[in-house]
Amino acid sequence: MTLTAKAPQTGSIADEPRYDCRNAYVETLADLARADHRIVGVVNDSVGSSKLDAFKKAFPDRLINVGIAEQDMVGVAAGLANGGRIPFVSAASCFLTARALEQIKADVAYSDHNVKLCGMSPGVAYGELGPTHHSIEDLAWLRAIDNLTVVVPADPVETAAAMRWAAATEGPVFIRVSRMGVPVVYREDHEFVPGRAVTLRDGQDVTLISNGTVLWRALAAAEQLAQEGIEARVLSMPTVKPLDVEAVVAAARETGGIVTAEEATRTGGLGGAVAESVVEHHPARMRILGIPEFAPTGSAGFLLDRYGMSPEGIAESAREVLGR
Amino acid sequence: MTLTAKAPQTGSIADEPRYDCRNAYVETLADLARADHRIVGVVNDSVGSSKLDAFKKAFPDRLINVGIAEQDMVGVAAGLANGGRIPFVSAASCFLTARALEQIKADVAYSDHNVKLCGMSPGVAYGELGPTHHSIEDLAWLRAIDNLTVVVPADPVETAAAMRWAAATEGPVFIRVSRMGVPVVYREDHEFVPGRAVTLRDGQDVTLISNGTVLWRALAAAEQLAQEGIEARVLSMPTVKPLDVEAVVAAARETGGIVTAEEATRTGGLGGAVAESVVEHHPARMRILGIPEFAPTGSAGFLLDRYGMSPEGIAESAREVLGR
Amino acid sequence: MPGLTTDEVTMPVLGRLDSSARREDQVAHLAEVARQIRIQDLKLVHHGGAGHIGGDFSAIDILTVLYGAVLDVSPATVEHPERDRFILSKGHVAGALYTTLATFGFLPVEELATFLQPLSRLNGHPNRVKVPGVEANTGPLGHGLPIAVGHALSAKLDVSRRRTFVLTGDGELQEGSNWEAMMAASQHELDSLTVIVDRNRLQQGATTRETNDLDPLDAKAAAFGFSVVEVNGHDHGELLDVLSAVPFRPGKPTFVIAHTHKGHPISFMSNNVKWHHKVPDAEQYQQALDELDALAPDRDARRPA
Amino acid sequence: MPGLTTDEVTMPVLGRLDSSARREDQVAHLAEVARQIRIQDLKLVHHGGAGHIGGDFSAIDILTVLYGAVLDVSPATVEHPERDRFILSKGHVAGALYTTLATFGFLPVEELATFLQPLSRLNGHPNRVKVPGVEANTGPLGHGLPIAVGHALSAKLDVSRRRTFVLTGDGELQEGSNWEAMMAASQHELDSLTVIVDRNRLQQGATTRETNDLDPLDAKAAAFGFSVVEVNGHDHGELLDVLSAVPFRPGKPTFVIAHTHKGHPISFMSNNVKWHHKVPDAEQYQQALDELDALAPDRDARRPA
Ligand SMILES: Cc1ncc(C[n+]2csc(CCOP(=O)(O)OP(=O)(O)O)c2C)c(N)n1
Ligand SMILES: Cc1ncc(C[n+]2csc(CCOP(=O)(O)OP(=O)(O)O)c2C)c(N)n1
Ligand SMILES: [Mg+2]
Ligand SMILES: [Mg+2]
Repeated sequence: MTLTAKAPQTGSIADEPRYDCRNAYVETLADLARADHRIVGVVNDSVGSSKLDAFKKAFPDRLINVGIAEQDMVGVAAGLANGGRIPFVSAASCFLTARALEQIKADVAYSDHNVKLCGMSPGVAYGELGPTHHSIEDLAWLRAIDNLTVVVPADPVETAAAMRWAAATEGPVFIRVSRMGVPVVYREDHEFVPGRAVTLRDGQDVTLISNGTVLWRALAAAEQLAQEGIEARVLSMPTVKPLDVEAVVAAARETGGIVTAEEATRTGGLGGAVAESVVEHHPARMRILGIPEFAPTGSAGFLLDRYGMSPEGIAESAREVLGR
Repeated sequence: MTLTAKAPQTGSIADEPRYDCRNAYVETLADLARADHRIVGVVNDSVGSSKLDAFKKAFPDRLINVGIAEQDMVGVAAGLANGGRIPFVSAASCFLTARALEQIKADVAYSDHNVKLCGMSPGVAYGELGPTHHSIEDLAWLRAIDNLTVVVPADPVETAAAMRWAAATEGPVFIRVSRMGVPVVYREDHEFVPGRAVTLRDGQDVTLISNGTVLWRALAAAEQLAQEGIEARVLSMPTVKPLDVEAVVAAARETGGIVTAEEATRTGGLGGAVAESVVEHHPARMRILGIPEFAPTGSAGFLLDRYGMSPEGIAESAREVLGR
Repeated sequence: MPGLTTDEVTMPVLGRLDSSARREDQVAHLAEVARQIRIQDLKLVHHGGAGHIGGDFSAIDILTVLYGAVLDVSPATVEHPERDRFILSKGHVAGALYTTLATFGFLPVEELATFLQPLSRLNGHPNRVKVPGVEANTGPLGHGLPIAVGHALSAKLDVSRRRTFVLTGDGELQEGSNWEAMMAASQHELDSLTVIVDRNRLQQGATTRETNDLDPLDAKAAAFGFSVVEVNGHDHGELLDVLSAVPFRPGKPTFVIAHTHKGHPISFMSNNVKWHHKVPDAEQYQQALDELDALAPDRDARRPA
Repeated sequence: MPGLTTDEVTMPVLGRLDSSARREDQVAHLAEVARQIRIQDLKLVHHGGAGHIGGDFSAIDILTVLYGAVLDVSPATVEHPERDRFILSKGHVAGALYTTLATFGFLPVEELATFLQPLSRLNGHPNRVKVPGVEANTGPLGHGLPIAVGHALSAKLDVSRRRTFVLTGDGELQEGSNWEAMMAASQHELDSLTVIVDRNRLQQGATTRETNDLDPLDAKAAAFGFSVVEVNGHDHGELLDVLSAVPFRPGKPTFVIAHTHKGHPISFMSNNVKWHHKVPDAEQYQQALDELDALAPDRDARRPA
């Protein structure tokens, strides 16, 4: 069950070295591009912010920069897919999703074009740049769109695995590519299975469900809870859509409650998806953690902590759900 | 409690005459404009589809048509608000919300400009015109945005009341204006209170929560259930954000389960909002009804029926939730 | 919505003339095909109880010339990677597109009877997943041109000679997404791309002049790096000559301003903004049919009364 | 992020000269104010550990002339309905705007020390709800011009003489929303609107020419119905003359192409795309300070070492 979870070298996941998932992203994109001439990148003046300078050098024709024009960027990607290419759109998640939402709906999802939308530096990664640059709404926005798989990898291993799966699979996919440093959670040979939760830690007392940059914080919270004798199950839920309803229902049935934690709004995202499953299949007590507002000035880490997503904060929510 | 619900003249709400809420919309807008010179309309070539021809005649300078340009439309509205005007943006909900989402987020909600966004012909009102013109995602999209009140009136009375409230209240508001015919649900003197559910029918067995064009269908479902001895509480929930959590929690506690039904996606909208409240405050069994996919060709009524939102379908979901 | 009965689908599958045909025969053939498409489209809208007949009739001559003589695509090659692409950006004229596709054999003509009917694959806007020959699910304005640019880029990457044509409304050009795409098209020197503007000077509720004037449209397109040509969008000969001759400047995408009338050539519809999405009643339907009948090239070819 | 200590905020509140001042005094004053703003902004970015110094320095002369001599707005009238509006569409140069606002008394100068600090109201993009003098929460590119059009429309409805100025980046003009707004501005004959383009020919990752060329920008703006003027965007006299003289054509909005250099006038930053959002290290910081110091009008005015 926890086969592909990596054992922390340091004792605690919180002390492991941190990685920017954009590096795994660009390395994997280059690997994919070398193996398959159909792979192209599409950017909105975001070569640097997507760390694609080396890719551009290696494949100068295959990195299409449409300029600062997100609607065009997504439409162009749809047209490239129509021409047989597999475009990986790489742009700041806030602009990709907010500015091109109708193109994502109509040109990609409804048109069923084989486009991979990669939301770089999502959530509150841009920290002090403020709410215009925070992409906390993207999960709620995209989850509402039919025929679009929504993936939120938690570490470099999962980012690369999700990209390889997306490249090999026909159809619209959105992948969030984190910028904020995260420790490695998965073993190197981890394979991404869409729509499948991964049990990173088993437990019967309470379940923590998370993904993206918050997953390791949930694992660290579970470590803390274990010291108090609370055995928390930790579910990694990289696919927000379609959701692994079975894993959620099992958690609702087998443990005393569920805490979700994500670098996104408290409504409509992972927490919302889990809540919708729970009430329809096995009502259970929940706490939904996320960013509840246009955040004040602060770094990504500062903001996650502020909104109860430090390991301590998540542990506290778990205790609350258990009524302790 | 049911003070402002209108008693059907025909015996059943399903047999009452039907009204296009756009008519109440334009009459109210004209009334507001006559009383307050700050009120202006802003449209995207949508004078006719918003039924604003008479308004345009009466107030030629105060109906600003920016052309087919939704991003500009919402930005212009923000600028008008900055200049002291109270703009009512009137455009097909699908284009207003999908095409101008970042403007809604940044220029209206985050900038706290006093703009009233009116999504005309929302949900599946455009029926046979297909998913590009369906606006089923709008509630999930807008609910994720901070500092934006989201209102889904159920009939002409509530549409007018919500508009009067919005005009009198500083701050960003989104109002859905239905096109599909609906019977009158409220008494003429009904006053809109934001964030407040209205109990249209009391009952202890099960709760039906709905709004917009589906509310009368929920009422009709309750009539049918009553004949089987199931007393359904019917909550009208015009404000999807902020949600009346208290009313939801009372329903979860006092009745055997909740069915939500809306002319919107099954994820992230009213149903999602109710589910999120329920799991955090009082877990209860639910059924969430909505439009689960890019719908096939069909009229609005055909599609609502198809997805279980005929009175019979809603009644059936209520029985399911009760395990009957 | 009553719907069309199958025996009201009277249109013959006219197909394309051989490319060796003399120009005058070609032009005459295209004119007759366009007339037949209008007759059929009129029926679709009348019986379907919805549609955008003004914009349909504005665009039908352009669609006819494209599918009848310009595009390198046929029912047999509709999935061929090297086919020319046509993207109907003004997706609200789906009725005109479906009728054109049926005329040239991409769709069973009988299926036109299902236009707008429950569960039909022919809804009010085209769907590439369901309808052969459709390249993108349009309907929201301002989407086709970026998609077309993407396709033209793919052709360039493939060092392919396949071409991309996109038809936009004129009101539609008020959408900024088009200008983003035009900038990119000229930046990338996409001379395999031809943008055709259905310049009928009307949009949904008023003239373009009253709403958001596009003029000088030629200067705008030229400043955005396109080679600009103007044609009479109802003249099959002019359209044939121009659309067969693109690109006019190597390294530059082409912008064809096709001057048209909404509702052309029906007397009471032509250039009348009310006919954007009005549905002809029985009397109007008959009159329009009669007017189209009167345009038949000779008595024998007239449709049976 | 270490943050600025309050005593590093050395900038004097220089304010505006009386409007009766001779032009040469005015120009000299503006030049000195701009120099002081650059010094302060350099500190913000260096100590704040983030910011967009290239775009800041590109725009500071424009901001200085606007706030120092053109805009009819002051700390006392910052909420007055009849104030002129200035909208910073290129919101990433918030540091330059905050420093300018502080210089002219809209913000306590000491508060600049909180730039990017936790819970500060001075985040990386301006916030109208929190910061006096800010008119819109910009940051995503292509939002300012539509908002400015809306404001100019409100002035027209009010038959008011208040004016609207908006500063956009040049790369920013790749966003289609701008062209939507420009069409509307000329349709509505908004001659109280002035669009200033910071034409530094660089965007985030490359030159505009390499990315999505904007030239001929003057022809584009003219075709969209603007009256177009070009100025040296670092010449306070030229800026003063042009921005004081708008509109140039009654009934037409004005488009000012201000030719600038990103990072001007710092030798190692100027016209160097790397300095879009690079943060100067200790040595670069000192060198930049020295270069700005050397530009002081006379020895006495020099900032204390
Ligand atoms: C983004 C968007 N906004 C609004 C509409 C509604 N609409 C449908 S057709 C139309 C008018 C189009 O005018 P034009 O492009 O000139 O096409 P025509 O019918 O004249 O050929 C409008 C506003 C839409 N389909 N998409
Ligand atoms: C919609 C959007 N897309 C992308 C960005 C990221 N971004 C910030 S600044 C910038 C470059 C802007 O270039 P330009 O407009 O020329 O401004 P300059 O800094 O050169 O004055 C980009 C792409 C953004 N802020 N908004
Ligand atoms: Mg037109
Ligand atoms: Mg620039």
